[in-house]
Parts: sequence; structure tokens; C-alpha cells
Amino acid sequence: MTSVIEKATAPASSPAYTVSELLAVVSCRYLQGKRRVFAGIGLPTLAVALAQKSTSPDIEQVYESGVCGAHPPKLPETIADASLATGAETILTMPVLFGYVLQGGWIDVGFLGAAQIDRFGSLNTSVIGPWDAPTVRLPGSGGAIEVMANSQEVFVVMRRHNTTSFVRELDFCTSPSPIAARRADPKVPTRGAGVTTVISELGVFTSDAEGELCLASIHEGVTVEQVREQTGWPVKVLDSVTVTPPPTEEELRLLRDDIDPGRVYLR
Amino acid sequence: MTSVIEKATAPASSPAYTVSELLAVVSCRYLQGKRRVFAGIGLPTLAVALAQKSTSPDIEQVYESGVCGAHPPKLPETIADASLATGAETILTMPVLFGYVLQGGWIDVGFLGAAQIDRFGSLNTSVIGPWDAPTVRLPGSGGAIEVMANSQEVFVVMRRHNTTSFVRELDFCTSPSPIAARRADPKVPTRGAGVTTVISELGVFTSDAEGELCLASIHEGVTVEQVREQTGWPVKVLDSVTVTPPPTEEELRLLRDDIDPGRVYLR
Amino acid sequence: MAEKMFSLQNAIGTFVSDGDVVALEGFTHLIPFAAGHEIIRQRVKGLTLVRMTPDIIADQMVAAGCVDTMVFAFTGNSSVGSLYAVRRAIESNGTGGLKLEEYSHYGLLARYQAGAAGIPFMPVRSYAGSDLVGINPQLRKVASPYEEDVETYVVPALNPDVAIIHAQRADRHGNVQSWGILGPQQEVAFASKRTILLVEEIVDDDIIRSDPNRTLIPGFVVDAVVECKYGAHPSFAQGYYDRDNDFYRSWSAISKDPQRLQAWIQEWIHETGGHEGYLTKLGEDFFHRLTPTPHLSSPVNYGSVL
Amino acid sequence: MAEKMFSLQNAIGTFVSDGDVVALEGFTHLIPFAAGHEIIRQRVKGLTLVRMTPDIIADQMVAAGCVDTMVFAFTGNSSVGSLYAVRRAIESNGTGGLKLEEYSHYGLLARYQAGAAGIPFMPVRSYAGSDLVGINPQLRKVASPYEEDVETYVVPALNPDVAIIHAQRADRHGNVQSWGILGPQQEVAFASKRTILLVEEIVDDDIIRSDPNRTLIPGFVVDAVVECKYGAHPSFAQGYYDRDNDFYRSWSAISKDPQRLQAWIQEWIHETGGHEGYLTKLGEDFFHRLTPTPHLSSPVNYGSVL
Repeated sequence: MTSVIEKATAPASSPAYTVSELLAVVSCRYLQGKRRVFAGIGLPTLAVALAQKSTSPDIEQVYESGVCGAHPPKLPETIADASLATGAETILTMPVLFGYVLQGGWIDVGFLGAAQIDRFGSLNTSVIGPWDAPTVRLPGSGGAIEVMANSQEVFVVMRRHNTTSFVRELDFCTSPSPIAARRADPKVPTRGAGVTTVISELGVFTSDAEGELCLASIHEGVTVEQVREQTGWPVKVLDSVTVTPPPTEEELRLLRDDIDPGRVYLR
Repeated sequence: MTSVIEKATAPASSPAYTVSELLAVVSCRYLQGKRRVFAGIGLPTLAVALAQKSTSPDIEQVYESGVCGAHPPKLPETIADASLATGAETILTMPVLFGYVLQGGWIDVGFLGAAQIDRFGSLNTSVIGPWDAPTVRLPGSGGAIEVMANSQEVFVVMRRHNTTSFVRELDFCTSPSPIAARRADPKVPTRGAGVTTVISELGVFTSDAEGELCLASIHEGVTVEQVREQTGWPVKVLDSVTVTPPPTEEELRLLRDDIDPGRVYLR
Repeated sequence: MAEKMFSLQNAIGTFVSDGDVVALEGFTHLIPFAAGHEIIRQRVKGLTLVRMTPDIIADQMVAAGCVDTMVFAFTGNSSVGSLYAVRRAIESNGTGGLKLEEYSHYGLLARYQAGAAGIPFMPVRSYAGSDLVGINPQLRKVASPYEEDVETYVVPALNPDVAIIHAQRADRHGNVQSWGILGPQQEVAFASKRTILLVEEIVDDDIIRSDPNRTLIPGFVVDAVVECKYGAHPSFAQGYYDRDNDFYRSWSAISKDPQRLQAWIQEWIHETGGHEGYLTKLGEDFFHRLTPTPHLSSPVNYGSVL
Repeated sequence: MAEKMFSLQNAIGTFVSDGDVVALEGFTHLIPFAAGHEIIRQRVKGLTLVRMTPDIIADQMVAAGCVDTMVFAFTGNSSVGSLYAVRRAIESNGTGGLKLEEYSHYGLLARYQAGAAGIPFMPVRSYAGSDLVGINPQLRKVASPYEEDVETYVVPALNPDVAIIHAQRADRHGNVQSWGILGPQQEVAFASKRTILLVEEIVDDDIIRSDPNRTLIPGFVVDAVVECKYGAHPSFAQGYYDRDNDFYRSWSAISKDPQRLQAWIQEWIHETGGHEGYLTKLGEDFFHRLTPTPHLSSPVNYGSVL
């Protein structure tokens, strides 16, 4: 798999930006008005940090490890960085984080990644091929099943956008969308809207009233046709589909100079 | 209700002792070989402290509030004394104390009191009279139901021994013995032996193989007949029934001089 | 960030309404007396008071007519006396009318846990054979799907309208730090729709952030933060003031006589006008005898490579 | 009091046997690497390894042939690479043979919680619609006895034979204090039949008793206490040493080549003879670059009136 766009073509009037920068900026914009974001290290951290410094000063990131209100003295390299604990406001125990915070419904937006996503936002992070004799063993759910089942909504960042990642049918449904959950177990209550927003290297999908992921915007230099070709299901394109407004100079300045000057995640 | 014996008659060779001292000493003796005792403040505290200083240096007291390994700088007056936290080894959260420690089966001996006890060691701490229009409203279970259901065995200290406290039938069964529990709900697993030892102002009852509380010893100056008269069920008397050996000078010295010199619980 | 700092009066006025299910928690330690007094002062009615251990504060609230229903596990004034207002409202020869929903400690705590965790019920390892099962229809059984012929009792999730708790310190964002006996405060705050937090002192952000594992409840769970020094009196706040055992011992005599009890409420709650007035009435030197000798925690190092 | 101080060698030798269910816990932080290495050194076989996040230590134990079955929720080397020994033991073109029992994070954590709490199962708010239900028969449903037509998934209690955990400090009685990211250590220690505790340092009783709320696990739960400085390397111990990210990044290249991996195990585990030898091989100055700048907690006052 190679990325369709490694670097977007820069329009004459704006500076060039990397895919990472684009994904962080677009994610940040969709975070407007949200309060508590459950996310790991990496692009979501940049998106939340950018939101804090721009549109959403009150936004908070909650980490799977139980850290809330992190104020790391330096940008952490990994989710396991000691600096995430240094100066944090709270470190919750795991039963409190998963039981009370996640299952209790306190998370507005959960950020997830996946090897495969389907039309209604169910995710595979377990295996390629059959579970008991896979071609590729992936890490598994971790907390993804709980994040999907308990956040008010979920954002998915998919760096690679092609027909092996945006699939008609998942090899394995690790984290089902609420729609899939209700179909499988109508008596088990669900919470939240599931995946409402997918930000990929090609564009942005948002969910419609039925929960179907529809193309809402394409990034600069990408065509709708390209998205159709790289997506394993017949893509519904919103009437309002637009070209994603490119990162502004101010957004890029904040990312590059303030938030990640060492290009820890922007690499 | 008045106590049958406010002060035991002292044999010529030994010093006089109070009922509190007697109950503490006898309780202590039954604690030999036990490790973890779940108990409130008062006589059980004295019994555990005495055991620590005599036969059972490793014995530990666990408090309902979550305090384990208490080393209070002064003898606490109440279970809510700040000194219980000062210098303690551990203060557990309530879910850990009740969930993991008690329900997890880590308690060897639970100490309980009650307004009424029956022949198989079920206890009433809720009401005298009907529950919805009681003559006397008692405090209720607190943690007693969990202590009874989850300790390996239970000791009950009954200061007042008469036919209104040792009853044929409880007005209300707050904390059932495992025997009563299995009869009511045969499919719900029980743990432990329930009440194995009752220490009253008149004597000591221990449970037989069927869980029935049988008279094992009578205190100095008490007759078996007196116990029968003051007990609401036909008392089974063990063949081995003896006179409770009175507190020794050393036991009394430890209690009076070392453990409770201010007579906080010995009053 | 939404402003969370409230006066006690405004916090109760804003977040507690007639008919609410109010969980007022604190297990022997950090009992939110000042908040209970303010509820009485504002003459809130028809409350369902949820409290594992309804004690003097419950006696006062029942006597003041704030409480219709009491959900509890142990009601009493430890070993030093009785709660006569509560008893009069329950016993057959009393003035009656208090509805009860009775649990054991872990039963009620497990209801908070299930409420906090968004699950319909919590299994508990007890209740078989207890007469509580007969008088409390919330205690039910479920068959284990793992073993033949094994059942467990369960309790249902509880999500009070308001949790009211007291703690030693917090920052202005409501990040709560507490130590000593912790009680069910964390569970009840997460389980409740709204949470009012009273603290002995508001501290700088840096103090809280120096010890993040000490934060029992994150700020996002807290709706109102009230700085309320000595707000747990006659209960205690570890390291700030000890328990006023004299007051606890004196309560039976007050509570036993309905007229004297009403006069006490009038004098100490209504006429003081607020917690400040209550402290003034106690007098400037009151807390001297209850002031602890310091016993400080050893530091731990949260550092990382810079 | 029974003597609880053990050498690492004796602790593993005494409490871990072939075929045991061993939970080796620590969530990104305080991963008991030294204990895992000692299990490899002692050539223990047939283990069921329970770990929420099997990472490099699992890769090493699988490569060394200690593990028959892995019970897990997330297996990987965060974002810096893959665990090739684990993958070879699972994937269709690999050398195979590793049995898997797969959960999500809370699913496995809830199994520890139920195991610790002596209840047959724990309800969780997830799993509906997940294919995990099809491949893991332990994920079952129970009807709520409180609402019509409401069901919840549940997971069964788990009681491992041995829990192995690492912490910053403890006293000689095994009272454990830990800070930073706490992971499932408290749950797994209470749930397991035996618990082996490794710590960075044994401290005086007074240190532990100065901060009883910091004690995560009381001594009575712990069977063996091992003083094992740097025993979490290449993982970290907050305030003692940071994570050795270079090692984590280097692992993929080692793990990808089965021969190189076996050579690594031979050189760094067997030939070092023990944790002391491992540290000697790392070299005297190794931890300089990982040594944190101190960031100390503010004290709290546990005092009372004397």
C-alpha cells in the first residue's frame, strides 16, 4: 500500500503542508464545540492541542491510561511517556476510566484508527483473513470496542484510503457501529451516534441520518472519482460536497511553531 | 433490660474484672490462629489488640471504613476517629474494601453485634416489631450482611444475654447465617461457616457441625440453668462444657495498663 | 471554561429542587453538614435522601421536613445515641410518614457503582436469606450464564439527581483531592446527574497537578465548587479538624425532645443565616481543641526527563 | 509474620509452575520485564499468559516457548513496530501453535474485577455486534431483571494462579505504593491466588504509613516481595527512570528474524544469569539519560489531635 497523496499540491497562494498537517487541521475543525475527547497520542493529540489554541479553549483530552488534564513538560513521544503524568490534573484508575468515564457516557468524541472501516463505520483492528488462521494479526480491540460503544460520537482518522481499508465487508468486525450493534443484539442498549466523521488522506466522510458515511469534502487536488475508486462501497456523495478548505497559515504556524516544533507527530 | 452480671464475682485468688474485660479476654482467646479480623471499634478492638500483644502477634484488624494496619497515635474513641487514619498502612476505597477484601474472601473473622440472634446465628439489627411499623427502629445492616456472607467465620459479642436477645425467632432476619441463606436460595453460593462463636455476658456458644450454637462454657458464677432460662431456644449443652477460665493477671494488666489505660472501651 | 465557583447558597439554590433524589455522602469523614443545613435553610421539600449512613444530618433534615423518602444502609448516631427524629418518623408510635428503602452497605454502594458505570445492575455476593429481600423489591436474582444452577443477587443502577460531597481541597476547575477515609464519594459523583462539591480550601492549580493520583474526581464531573471552611463540622476533615465528639454525644438529648430539636434548628440553622453565621456563632476559638498535630505525607516523584 | 522478602529467582521458582495461569500486568508503565525474563531463564513451560497489552515481554516469552495460550486485549509494540514472534505463532504462514482468548480492554479488566470481588460475572456496556462474541464463548448475555427486553453482555470472573506486578515502593510486609499510570494491578492482585511483587525500592514502614491512601495493595494480598531496581526496563517507573524508547524502536528488527531473536534471548536473558547480570551488561551509566528531573508531590496532612 502506498499513500495516494504523500504531499498535497500546494495552491499558489498557500504554503505546502503535509498529510499529517492536513489531517490534524481538519480533525481540529470538526472538534469545534466538543468538550471531552478520548484519544491516543499522535494526530488526535495535535488536533486537540490545535483546538485548544484556536476555536475550543475548553476542550480536554482523556487518555486510555487514565490521564486527564495532561500538561506534559514536553510533547510526549508515545502514549507511554512519563511526561504525560508529570503535572497532570488527574490520573484515574482503570476501572474508573473505563467504567465510570467511558461507560458512564462522559466522552463527547472518541478518536479511533483502524485497518478497515465499512460503510456504516464499523471497524476492524483484529485480523486480515480468518480469525483463527489470519494472514495478518493486528493488535486487536484494546479499548476501541468500549470507545465505539460509549462515546457520544467517534472520529476515525484513516491515513491510507484505498479499497483494502475502506471495505464493503470487514474481515472481522472488532468495533461495531451502533447500527450493527442494534442489528445483532436489539435488546442491548447502545449509546451515541457511532462514527460521525472519517478524515482520510483523500477527504472527509460524515454520517447521514441513517448512519451511512457520505463524502462531505475532498481535499485539494483530489477528485470525487478518485474517492469512489479507492472506496470499497458505492460512495454516497453529499450535495453539499466541497473542497476541504486548506490549512490556514495560522493553523500551520500553531502546529509547527507552538505545538510540535520538534515534529514528533508531524514527521 | 439490665445486665445479669454487671461485675463477675471475683474468685479469691484473682483480681475482680468487669464484663467488658471478660468479653475482651474471652474474644481474644478465640482469635488464636486467626489472621485478619473485620471489626468495628470497642470490644473487638481490645480483643485484637490483646491478641497482638499475647498469642497472635501477626493478627490484623480491618475496619469498615477501609483502614487496614492502623497505628493510631492514641486509642480512637469512635470508628470515625481521625487518629485511625494517622499512620495507617493502608486506607482502601470502599469498592475495594467491600468488593475485593470482604467479598473476595480475605477476612478470617468478622465481628458483629446484634439486637437479636437465633439458634443458628442469624442476626437482627433492623427492627423490633414489623418492618413497616416497628416498635423500635434499629440502625439496619450497615455492612453486617456482607460480613456474615463473606467472612470465613463470624464472632458475635452479645453483652446482654436474655430471652429478648437470644430468641427462638428473629423479628427480622437482617444477616442470615449461611444455613438460612442456603435454605432460602439454594442456588446462591455461600462462603464460610457463619457464626461459630458467641461471647455473651453469661458464657460462650460455639457452633456444631450442623451450625447450631451450643453452650461451650459458662462464666464464673453463672449456671447452665441460668443460661437456659435466659435463652429463647432449647439450649444444647456440649458434653465438654466448662467454666470459662477467668482473665489472667497478665491479660488484665495488658488491657488495663498497655491497651486502654484511659478506659475508653473498658468503661 | 464555565465558571464553577458558587456560594453555598447559590449552589444549593441552583442545583437542588423540591422532589429531587439527593445523595449526600461521606462515610464518618467529610460529611457535608453545611450543605445539609443550607438545604434546610432554603426549606427544600419532598427530597429522596440517599445516604449509606444517615446520621445527625439526616435527623436534622427529617426533623426540618425536607425528606419524604430515605434510601440507606445504616441509620444511627454510632454508639453514642439514637436519631429520634428519624425514629419518630418510622416507628409505629411516632408521627410517621418517612418512606424507607433499605440496603446493606455494599448493596447501596454497588448501586452507585452500577449507576456510575452505565450498567443496568451490579452483582453482589450476599442477600440470600435476608428478610431485606422481602421488603425491598429492588433486590433481585440473576442466573449465572457460566455455571449450571448458580444464581447471584443483583442491585440496580442508581443515578441520583444531585450528589453533594465535601473534600479537603480542589482547584477552581473542580478537580477534587481527598485523603483519609474516602467513602463512596467518587462513585456517587460519577453516578449523579449533577455534583455539588464543598471543600475546605481552593488551592492553586499547581498543588493539584503536583499529585494527580490524589485527584479523586476530575473537574468535568463537578458542577459547582464551593469553598466552605469547616463545612463538615461536627464531622471532620482529616488534617484540618477532628471530629467534634462532644456534639455527637449531645445530640440524643436534643433529638429526643421534638420541641428542643425544632428550637435547635431555628437557632443554629435558620437564625445563623448561612455557614458564615454558623461559624461566628461557634466562636473564633472553637476549632482550637480540634486542630490536628501535623503528620505529613512523604513526597513522591512524578518527574520525567526534560 | 511470614517472611515475604524473596530473591527474584526464588520468587519465580516458588510461585510459578509449568502450566500456570500467570497474569503479568502493567499498562504501558511498570511492566514487570525482569520477572518475565526470569520466567524465561527458568524455562517455565505451558503458561497461560494473561495480559491486557501483550507487548515486547510477551514476544520474548512466546519466542522462548513459555506460553501456550495468550489471554489479551491488545497485542503490539505501540506505534513503533510489530511483535513478530507473537505474529509467527498466530498467522497462517507462521510456525503457529499459540492459542488465543481475545477481549477488549474493559472486558479483560472487568474479568479481573469480578474475580477480585468474588462475583460470578461483571456486566459491561459493549460487545453487541462485535465478532469477538463469535470467537470468544466467554462473552455472554444476561437479561436485566429490572427492565423488559433489556440485556447486557457480561464477562466471567478470572482468578489467575499468579499475578506478577512491579511498583515503585513497598515496605517489607508488601504494602505497595505506586503512582503515575496505575493499570489493572490492584484488580489482578486481589483476583489472583498468589501475588509476586517487584519494587524499585523497599522503604521503611514510616514512609508507607505517612500516606496510607497511596497504598494500592495491602500487604496481606502479596506473597513475595522482591527488591528489583530497574526491573521494569525497558518500560518505566515514574520518577525513577523513563521509558527506553530506543529499545522499543529497535525491537522490530530483532523480533522479525527468528535467529536474531533467539540470539538476543540467549545473550540478554540466559547468559546474564539474572537481573543483576542484565544491569551489569547494560552498563553503569546506562540509566543516566533516562533519569527524570524531580517533580515532587505537595504534602497532605494526615494528622489528628494528640
